[in-house]
Amino acid sequence: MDFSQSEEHTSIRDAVGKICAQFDDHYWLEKDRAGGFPHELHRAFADGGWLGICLPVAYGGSGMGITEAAVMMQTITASGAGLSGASAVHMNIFGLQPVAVFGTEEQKQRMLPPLIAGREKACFAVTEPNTGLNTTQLQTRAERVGDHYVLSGEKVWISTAQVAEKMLILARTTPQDQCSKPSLGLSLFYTSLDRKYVELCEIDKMGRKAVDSNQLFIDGLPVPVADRIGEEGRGFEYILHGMNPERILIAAEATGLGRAALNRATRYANERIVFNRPIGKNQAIQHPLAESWMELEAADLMTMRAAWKYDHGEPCGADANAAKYLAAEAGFEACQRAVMTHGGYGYAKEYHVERYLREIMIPRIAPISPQLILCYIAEKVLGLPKSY
Amino acid sequence: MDFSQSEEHTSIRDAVGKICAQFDDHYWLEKDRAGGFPHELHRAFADGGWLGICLPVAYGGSGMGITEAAVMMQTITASGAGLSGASAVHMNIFGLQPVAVFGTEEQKQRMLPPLIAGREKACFAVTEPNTGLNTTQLQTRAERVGDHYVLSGEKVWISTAQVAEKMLILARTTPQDQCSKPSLGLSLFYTSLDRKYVELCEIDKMGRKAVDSNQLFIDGLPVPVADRIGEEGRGFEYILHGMNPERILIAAEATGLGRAALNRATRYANERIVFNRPIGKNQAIQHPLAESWMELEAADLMTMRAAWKYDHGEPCGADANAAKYLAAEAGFEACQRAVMTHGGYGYAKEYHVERYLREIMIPRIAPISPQLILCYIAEKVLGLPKSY
Amino acid sequence: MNNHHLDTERQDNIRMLSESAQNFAIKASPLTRARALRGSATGFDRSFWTKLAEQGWTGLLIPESFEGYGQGFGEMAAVVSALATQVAPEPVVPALVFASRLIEHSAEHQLKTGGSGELQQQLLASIAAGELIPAVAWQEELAGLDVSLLAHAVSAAPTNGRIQLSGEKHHVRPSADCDGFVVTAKQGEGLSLWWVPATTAGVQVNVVALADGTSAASVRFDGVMLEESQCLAQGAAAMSAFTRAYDEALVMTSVELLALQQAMLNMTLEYLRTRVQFGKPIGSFQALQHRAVDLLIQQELTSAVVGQAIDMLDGAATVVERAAMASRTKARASDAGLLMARESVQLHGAIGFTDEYDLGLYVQRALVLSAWLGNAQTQRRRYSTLTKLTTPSV
Amino acid sequence: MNNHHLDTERQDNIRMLSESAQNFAIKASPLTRARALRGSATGFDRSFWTKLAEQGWTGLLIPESFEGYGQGFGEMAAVVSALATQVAPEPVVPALVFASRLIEHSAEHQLKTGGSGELQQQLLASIAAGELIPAVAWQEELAGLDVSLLAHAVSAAPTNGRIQLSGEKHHVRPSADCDGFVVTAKQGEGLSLWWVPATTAGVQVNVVALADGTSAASVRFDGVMLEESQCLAQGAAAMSAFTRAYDEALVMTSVELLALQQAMLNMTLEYLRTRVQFGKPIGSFQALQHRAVDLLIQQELTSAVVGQAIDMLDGAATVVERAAMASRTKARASDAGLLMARESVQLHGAIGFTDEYDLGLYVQRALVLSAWLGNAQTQRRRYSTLTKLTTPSV
Repeated sequence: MDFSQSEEHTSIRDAVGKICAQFDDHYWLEKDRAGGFPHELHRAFADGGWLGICLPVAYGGSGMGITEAAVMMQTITASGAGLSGASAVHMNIFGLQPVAVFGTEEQKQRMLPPLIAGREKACFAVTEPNTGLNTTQLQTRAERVGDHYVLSGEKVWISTAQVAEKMLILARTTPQDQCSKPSLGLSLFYTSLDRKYVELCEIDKMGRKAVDSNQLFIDGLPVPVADRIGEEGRGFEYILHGMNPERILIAAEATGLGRAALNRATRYANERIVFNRPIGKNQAIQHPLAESWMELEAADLMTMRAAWKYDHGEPCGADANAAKYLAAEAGFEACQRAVMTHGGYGYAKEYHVERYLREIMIPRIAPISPQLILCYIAEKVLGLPKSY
Repeated sequence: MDFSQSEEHTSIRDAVGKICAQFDDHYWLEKDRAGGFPHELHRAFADGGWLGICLPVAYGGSGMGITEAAVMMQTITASGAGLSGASAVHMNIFGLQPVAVFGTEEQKQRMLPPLIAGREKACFAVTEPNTGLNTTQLQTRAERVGDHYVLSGEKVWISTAQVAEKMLILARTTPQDQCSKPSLGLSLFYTSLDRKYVELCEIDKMGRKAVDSNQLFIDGLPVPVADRIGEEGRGFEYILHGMNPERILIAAEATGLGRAALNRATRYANERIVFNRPIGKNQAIQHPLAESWMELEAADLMTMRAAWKYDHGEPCGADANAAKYLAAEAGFEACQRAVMTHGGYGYAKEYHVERYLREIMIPRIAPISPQLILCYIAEKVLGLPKSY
Repeated sequence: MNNHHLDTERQDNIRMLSESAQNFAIKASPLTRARALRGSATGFDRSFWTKLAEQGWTGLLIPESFEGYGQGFGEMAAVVSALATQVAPEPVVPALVFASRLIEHSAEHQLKTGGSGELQQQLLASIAAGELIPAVAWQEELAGLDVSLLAHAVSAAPTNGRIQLSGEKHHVRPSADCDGFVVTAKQGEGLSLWWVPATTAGVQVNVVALADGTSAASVRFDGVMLEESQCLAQGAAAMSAFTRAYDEALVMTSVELLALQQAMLNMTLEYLRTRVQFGKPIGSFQALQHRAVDLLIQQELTSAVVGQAIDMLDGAATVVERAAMASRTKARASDAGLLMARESVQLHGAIGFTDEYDLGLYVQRALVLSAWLGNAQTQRRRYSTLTKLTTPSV
Repeated sequence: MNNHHLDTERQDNIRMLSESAQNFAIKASPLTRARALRGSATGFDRSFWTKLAEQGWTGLLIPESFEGYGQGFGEMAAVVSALATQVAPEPVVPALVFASRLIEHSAEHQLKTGGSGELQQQLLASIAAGELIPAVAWQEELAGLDVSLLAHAVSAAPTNGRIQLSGEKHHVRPSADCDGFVVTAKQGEGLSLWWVPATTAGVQVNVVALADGTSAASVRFDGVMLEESQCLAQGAAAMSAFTRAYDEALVMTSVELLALQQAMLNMTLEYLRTRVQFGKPIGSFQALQHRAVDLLIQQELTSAVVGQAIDMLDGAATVVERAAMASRTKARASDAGLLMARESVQLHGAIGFTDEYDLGLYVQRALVLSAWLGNAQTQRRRYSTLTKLTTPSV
């Protein structure tokens, strides 16, 4: 093992940090109040060439790893942009990996450059209202008609659909009863989100108002066969491929936001004087913050190990899941402690930490619940029997 | 960063594991019941050349780092030998670093080889009954008389003193009021534990009965000047030098024991059938174990980072303290969960996990309390004011 | 809540009041109302306050001698709980418990020592009639939440036969649409309490938005000129009146937190019973089931402590006993409220995070109330000092 | 413990009994006695049992019609608590609550249905006189702690006009020096309860050492031959008697855990007040102080629940209410006992780890009792099923 800090990571942190510094706390406070996609941030990242950080150089990307992407995403949330900032670019970073890995040369040429340049935004349309986490039970159908598929069904919790031109969508091409396994018969498409056939309903949320979440009603959307990624019927497998990177990035975002909260809390504890002493002199204030620092560091190490394994082609499922679990819990604790540290001001909007607390709930809930992670570790690592 | 497993570590784990396999659960159960130093284990490690793992090659050591020592200590506790096994050699591993670093060539030649060969055992006599964690307040005096010092005072919580020929002892050579700082005026000696001048009282403990803890009453012990390590008055500084390695090793021991408990719990959860299903199928059983796996992995990563930094000469105080804190907490949780998993058998001695639970309390309490670690992190890392 | 010490007749009355309050609250204050008022200028609805007055609830705690209904905290808790269950944003506890009781305690002392109590008489009658909504302005930047150090930077100084009030107070609820403030001020070395109508020249109210859509205010007093007759209490009497009202407000805020906790738990249990995943209701998964049991046990513990505290307010207790009980109760209710908020969102998964789902209303109100008047940490510290568990903290 | 529902006279009596039990326990059972008996052959002292009988405590719960004193659980709790505070190793709850009550409940049913109840009469008289120490042998390898599946592998089969008992039971307390066992056995499809003297041929007791220096037994019944007259109860009556005695034992074990918890907290607070570090008592360090407050609050919560549960045992409650309350109480007391054990060792630092310091006695007893009859997890699961919080667990 070698724990030296890579210079590349330091320079990513510096460069990304500089972009984020253009979007201050007031920007995000206002976005949280009024909503509206942070186009300016997305544009700045596109212009800096960051959206293709882990896509191949041949198509305009930087060809770096998930490790570097994790460093970037962590830097965004840690800047105070939080999940509002991270989610605005999140999908662009890892979402098109299936295209990069399983797409044809023609598809890569056609699909990746506009995304990397920020000319197109994409959303990730997998989850459905009635299937929850059980992806193989998806109801959206894609029927082949000549050189097209026709897609119909509902999707829910689709982020950035309001502003996206494209979507990566999973749909069933062969009925489940005609497949040898429930995970077969699903196909993956990267295609235009044509609003003539897709109705979008935005879901108001408790936090991260800036980045829309939506329910999609798809009715007869024609999708050219040329937009199908990889073989018909193997879409689930392609999506699985992106599952670990997504968990790693979410973990990095959670520790980043936790650090933002911890910084605010530490600053406040040092500056806030009650009767001639900073409140940070109280062990009741300082010890929980110290504990959060340790928890965030440990979760970050786990995240980095998971990313390193992914980038080196080693199995990383256990580490990616553990990283997401530990990071979300540590991030949540840090945000909650930051609110507590602020006392009466903790829930006043202008102190920002209550916004962090609302946003940090996302990495705890998505893309997989902590309970299912515990099941995964129990089964795959400890060798205990399946419990459900 | 590079998270690849070093082959050296794997071979340390294999070799140390083989030695430990000679000492089975019954050996430790009996040691726990009846007490008595595990001489056989100490001898086996000496014969294998392991006691000098991080001492210089020139004096019979292996010249490896604290990282490798941590791997070794973790392997010992994880074998089921627990703290009883680890504490039997612990002091030999890191205790003589001050001699290796600050001793003269003559001292190194004279002191290190017998220890490494297992011909001599050493104990570490720093803590005193009335000073607790405030080391600068030590009361033991060393008065210079010609070519000797004469030592008098009391020491407490001195492990392995019953079987040790030598001790590394810290004593005050200049009264505190004549020193510019309270941390000055203390000197370090490595000398014979002459029972004519030192009365030993063993302290019965709740756990780790095999490795004695003692109170020492020292009355006029003559110590040759040649046994003083480094300069007079700078002993505290030399001891501080060993503080971080000690925390790193204790952290490794705690995660090792936590893993031993987790293994037992997992095996029991798989094997114990209640009405045709293994109890491990219950989420109430398997989820806490899964959580422990994650916590132990994260604490282990922190331990490895601290060790890596120490071995590379980087400041490692924050990491070493965080590792000790996280490892002790994660280890304790794992042991407690293992006991709970065993249900009614959890507190039956023949299932071993209750012994682990008693032993894991040591890394939580020693060598520094979790509260003081929180103070350290709050002050040194977060920049908050001193609270006490 | 257990009301062991109450006689059967009163228990029956409280049960009936509780039912009627619940019926009223559900009809007159559906969750859509709470939702619509979030972030509005005043954060609550003055016309709804009139309805509360019509029910007699604005004067429920006020003695009959002051034109109220002279009921106890058991009765008030029934009303507070019903309104909290509907997340009604009206400042019932801040105005009708904290401020109103503070005015009343100061009146009791004035009357006992031969004073007129005229101002208090007037104020309480208006409060009971639902015409006056008062707030307490007491927290200062430098003193934090230490109730033994009530006023430091805000002072009341005699100037030309009148009194000049200067300084700033924070975390004042209600904020906008508040008719006047009971202000704690330093006078010489002692504490004094003043009644300051919101319209007085030199009073400047800055509204701070809170997470739950209500608000608090920072109130500046810029050389505000007062008459001696605006003084409600001074010295030991002021301190004693304040402490008592503060403790009463702590307990009643705990009643609100308990009601929110119960609402969140009910929603969560319902969700666990009906939401299907992997072909089964998710409530059949052991891990979720056990978390739900933990939450239920937490709720029952909170309920037991809150019940005990209400009994104590209605019964006889020393000042220290009452304060220790109040702090312990608020600490428990705050902790349990936060835990329930966190876990109920977690157990709901994504739907718990949507704004249109009502859970968020409860969660955000619980977050705000857990901090109001001092969070769990602060209350535990006070409890520790009061019970002299250990040597004083350094 | 709050005994709200008791009349004043009984409250006074319980208070007096509690004081005299404490005085007795401190004198007759100093901690040195508990210490000396650890790991001894029987783990406890039969002559001390005789002293308990002289006090009348071995028959305290037994009705006067069975030659006991007919007192309630409030009274028994006073005795149990006093002995637990001294870590007395005698099996008071296992023998005098669990086994004795099980025998009594089975007698009640026999008498109601026209049976003789002769065996029970005899046994209870001997128990009351302190001459007989019984244990319940019920837990099996395959059934775990599910009380609804009481006997599976141990069966009672008619053979030549007698009954043959076969199988193995675990976690039986007392283990050595136990005079006989109430054994749960499968008979046809139903449950039956049998009295088996320890000296019966074919009964084999294997003693298992426990962490606190006491022991439990695995008891094998190798084709043990019984008379019909040794049957205490069958079918629904057996199940009902068992469940009730089990719930009573859960609550009384919680009383022991509470007493241990209080003893640990007292030692810890005393240590925090007197131990000096960095020139100050360590209790002045905020972090330690706040942990102590948390522990005190935990203790008070446990105490409130235990008090409620005792009231319920002495009052009227449905079978399900009683069971739910008992499980909830044991869950709480087990959790709080473990927490207190862990934290008190932690707060004491190294001295808490020495064997000569008495803290260890409390800690290890608390560990063992937290698991006895089912740990917190098991009890929460039972509570969940009983209260049908959610759909049945899968």
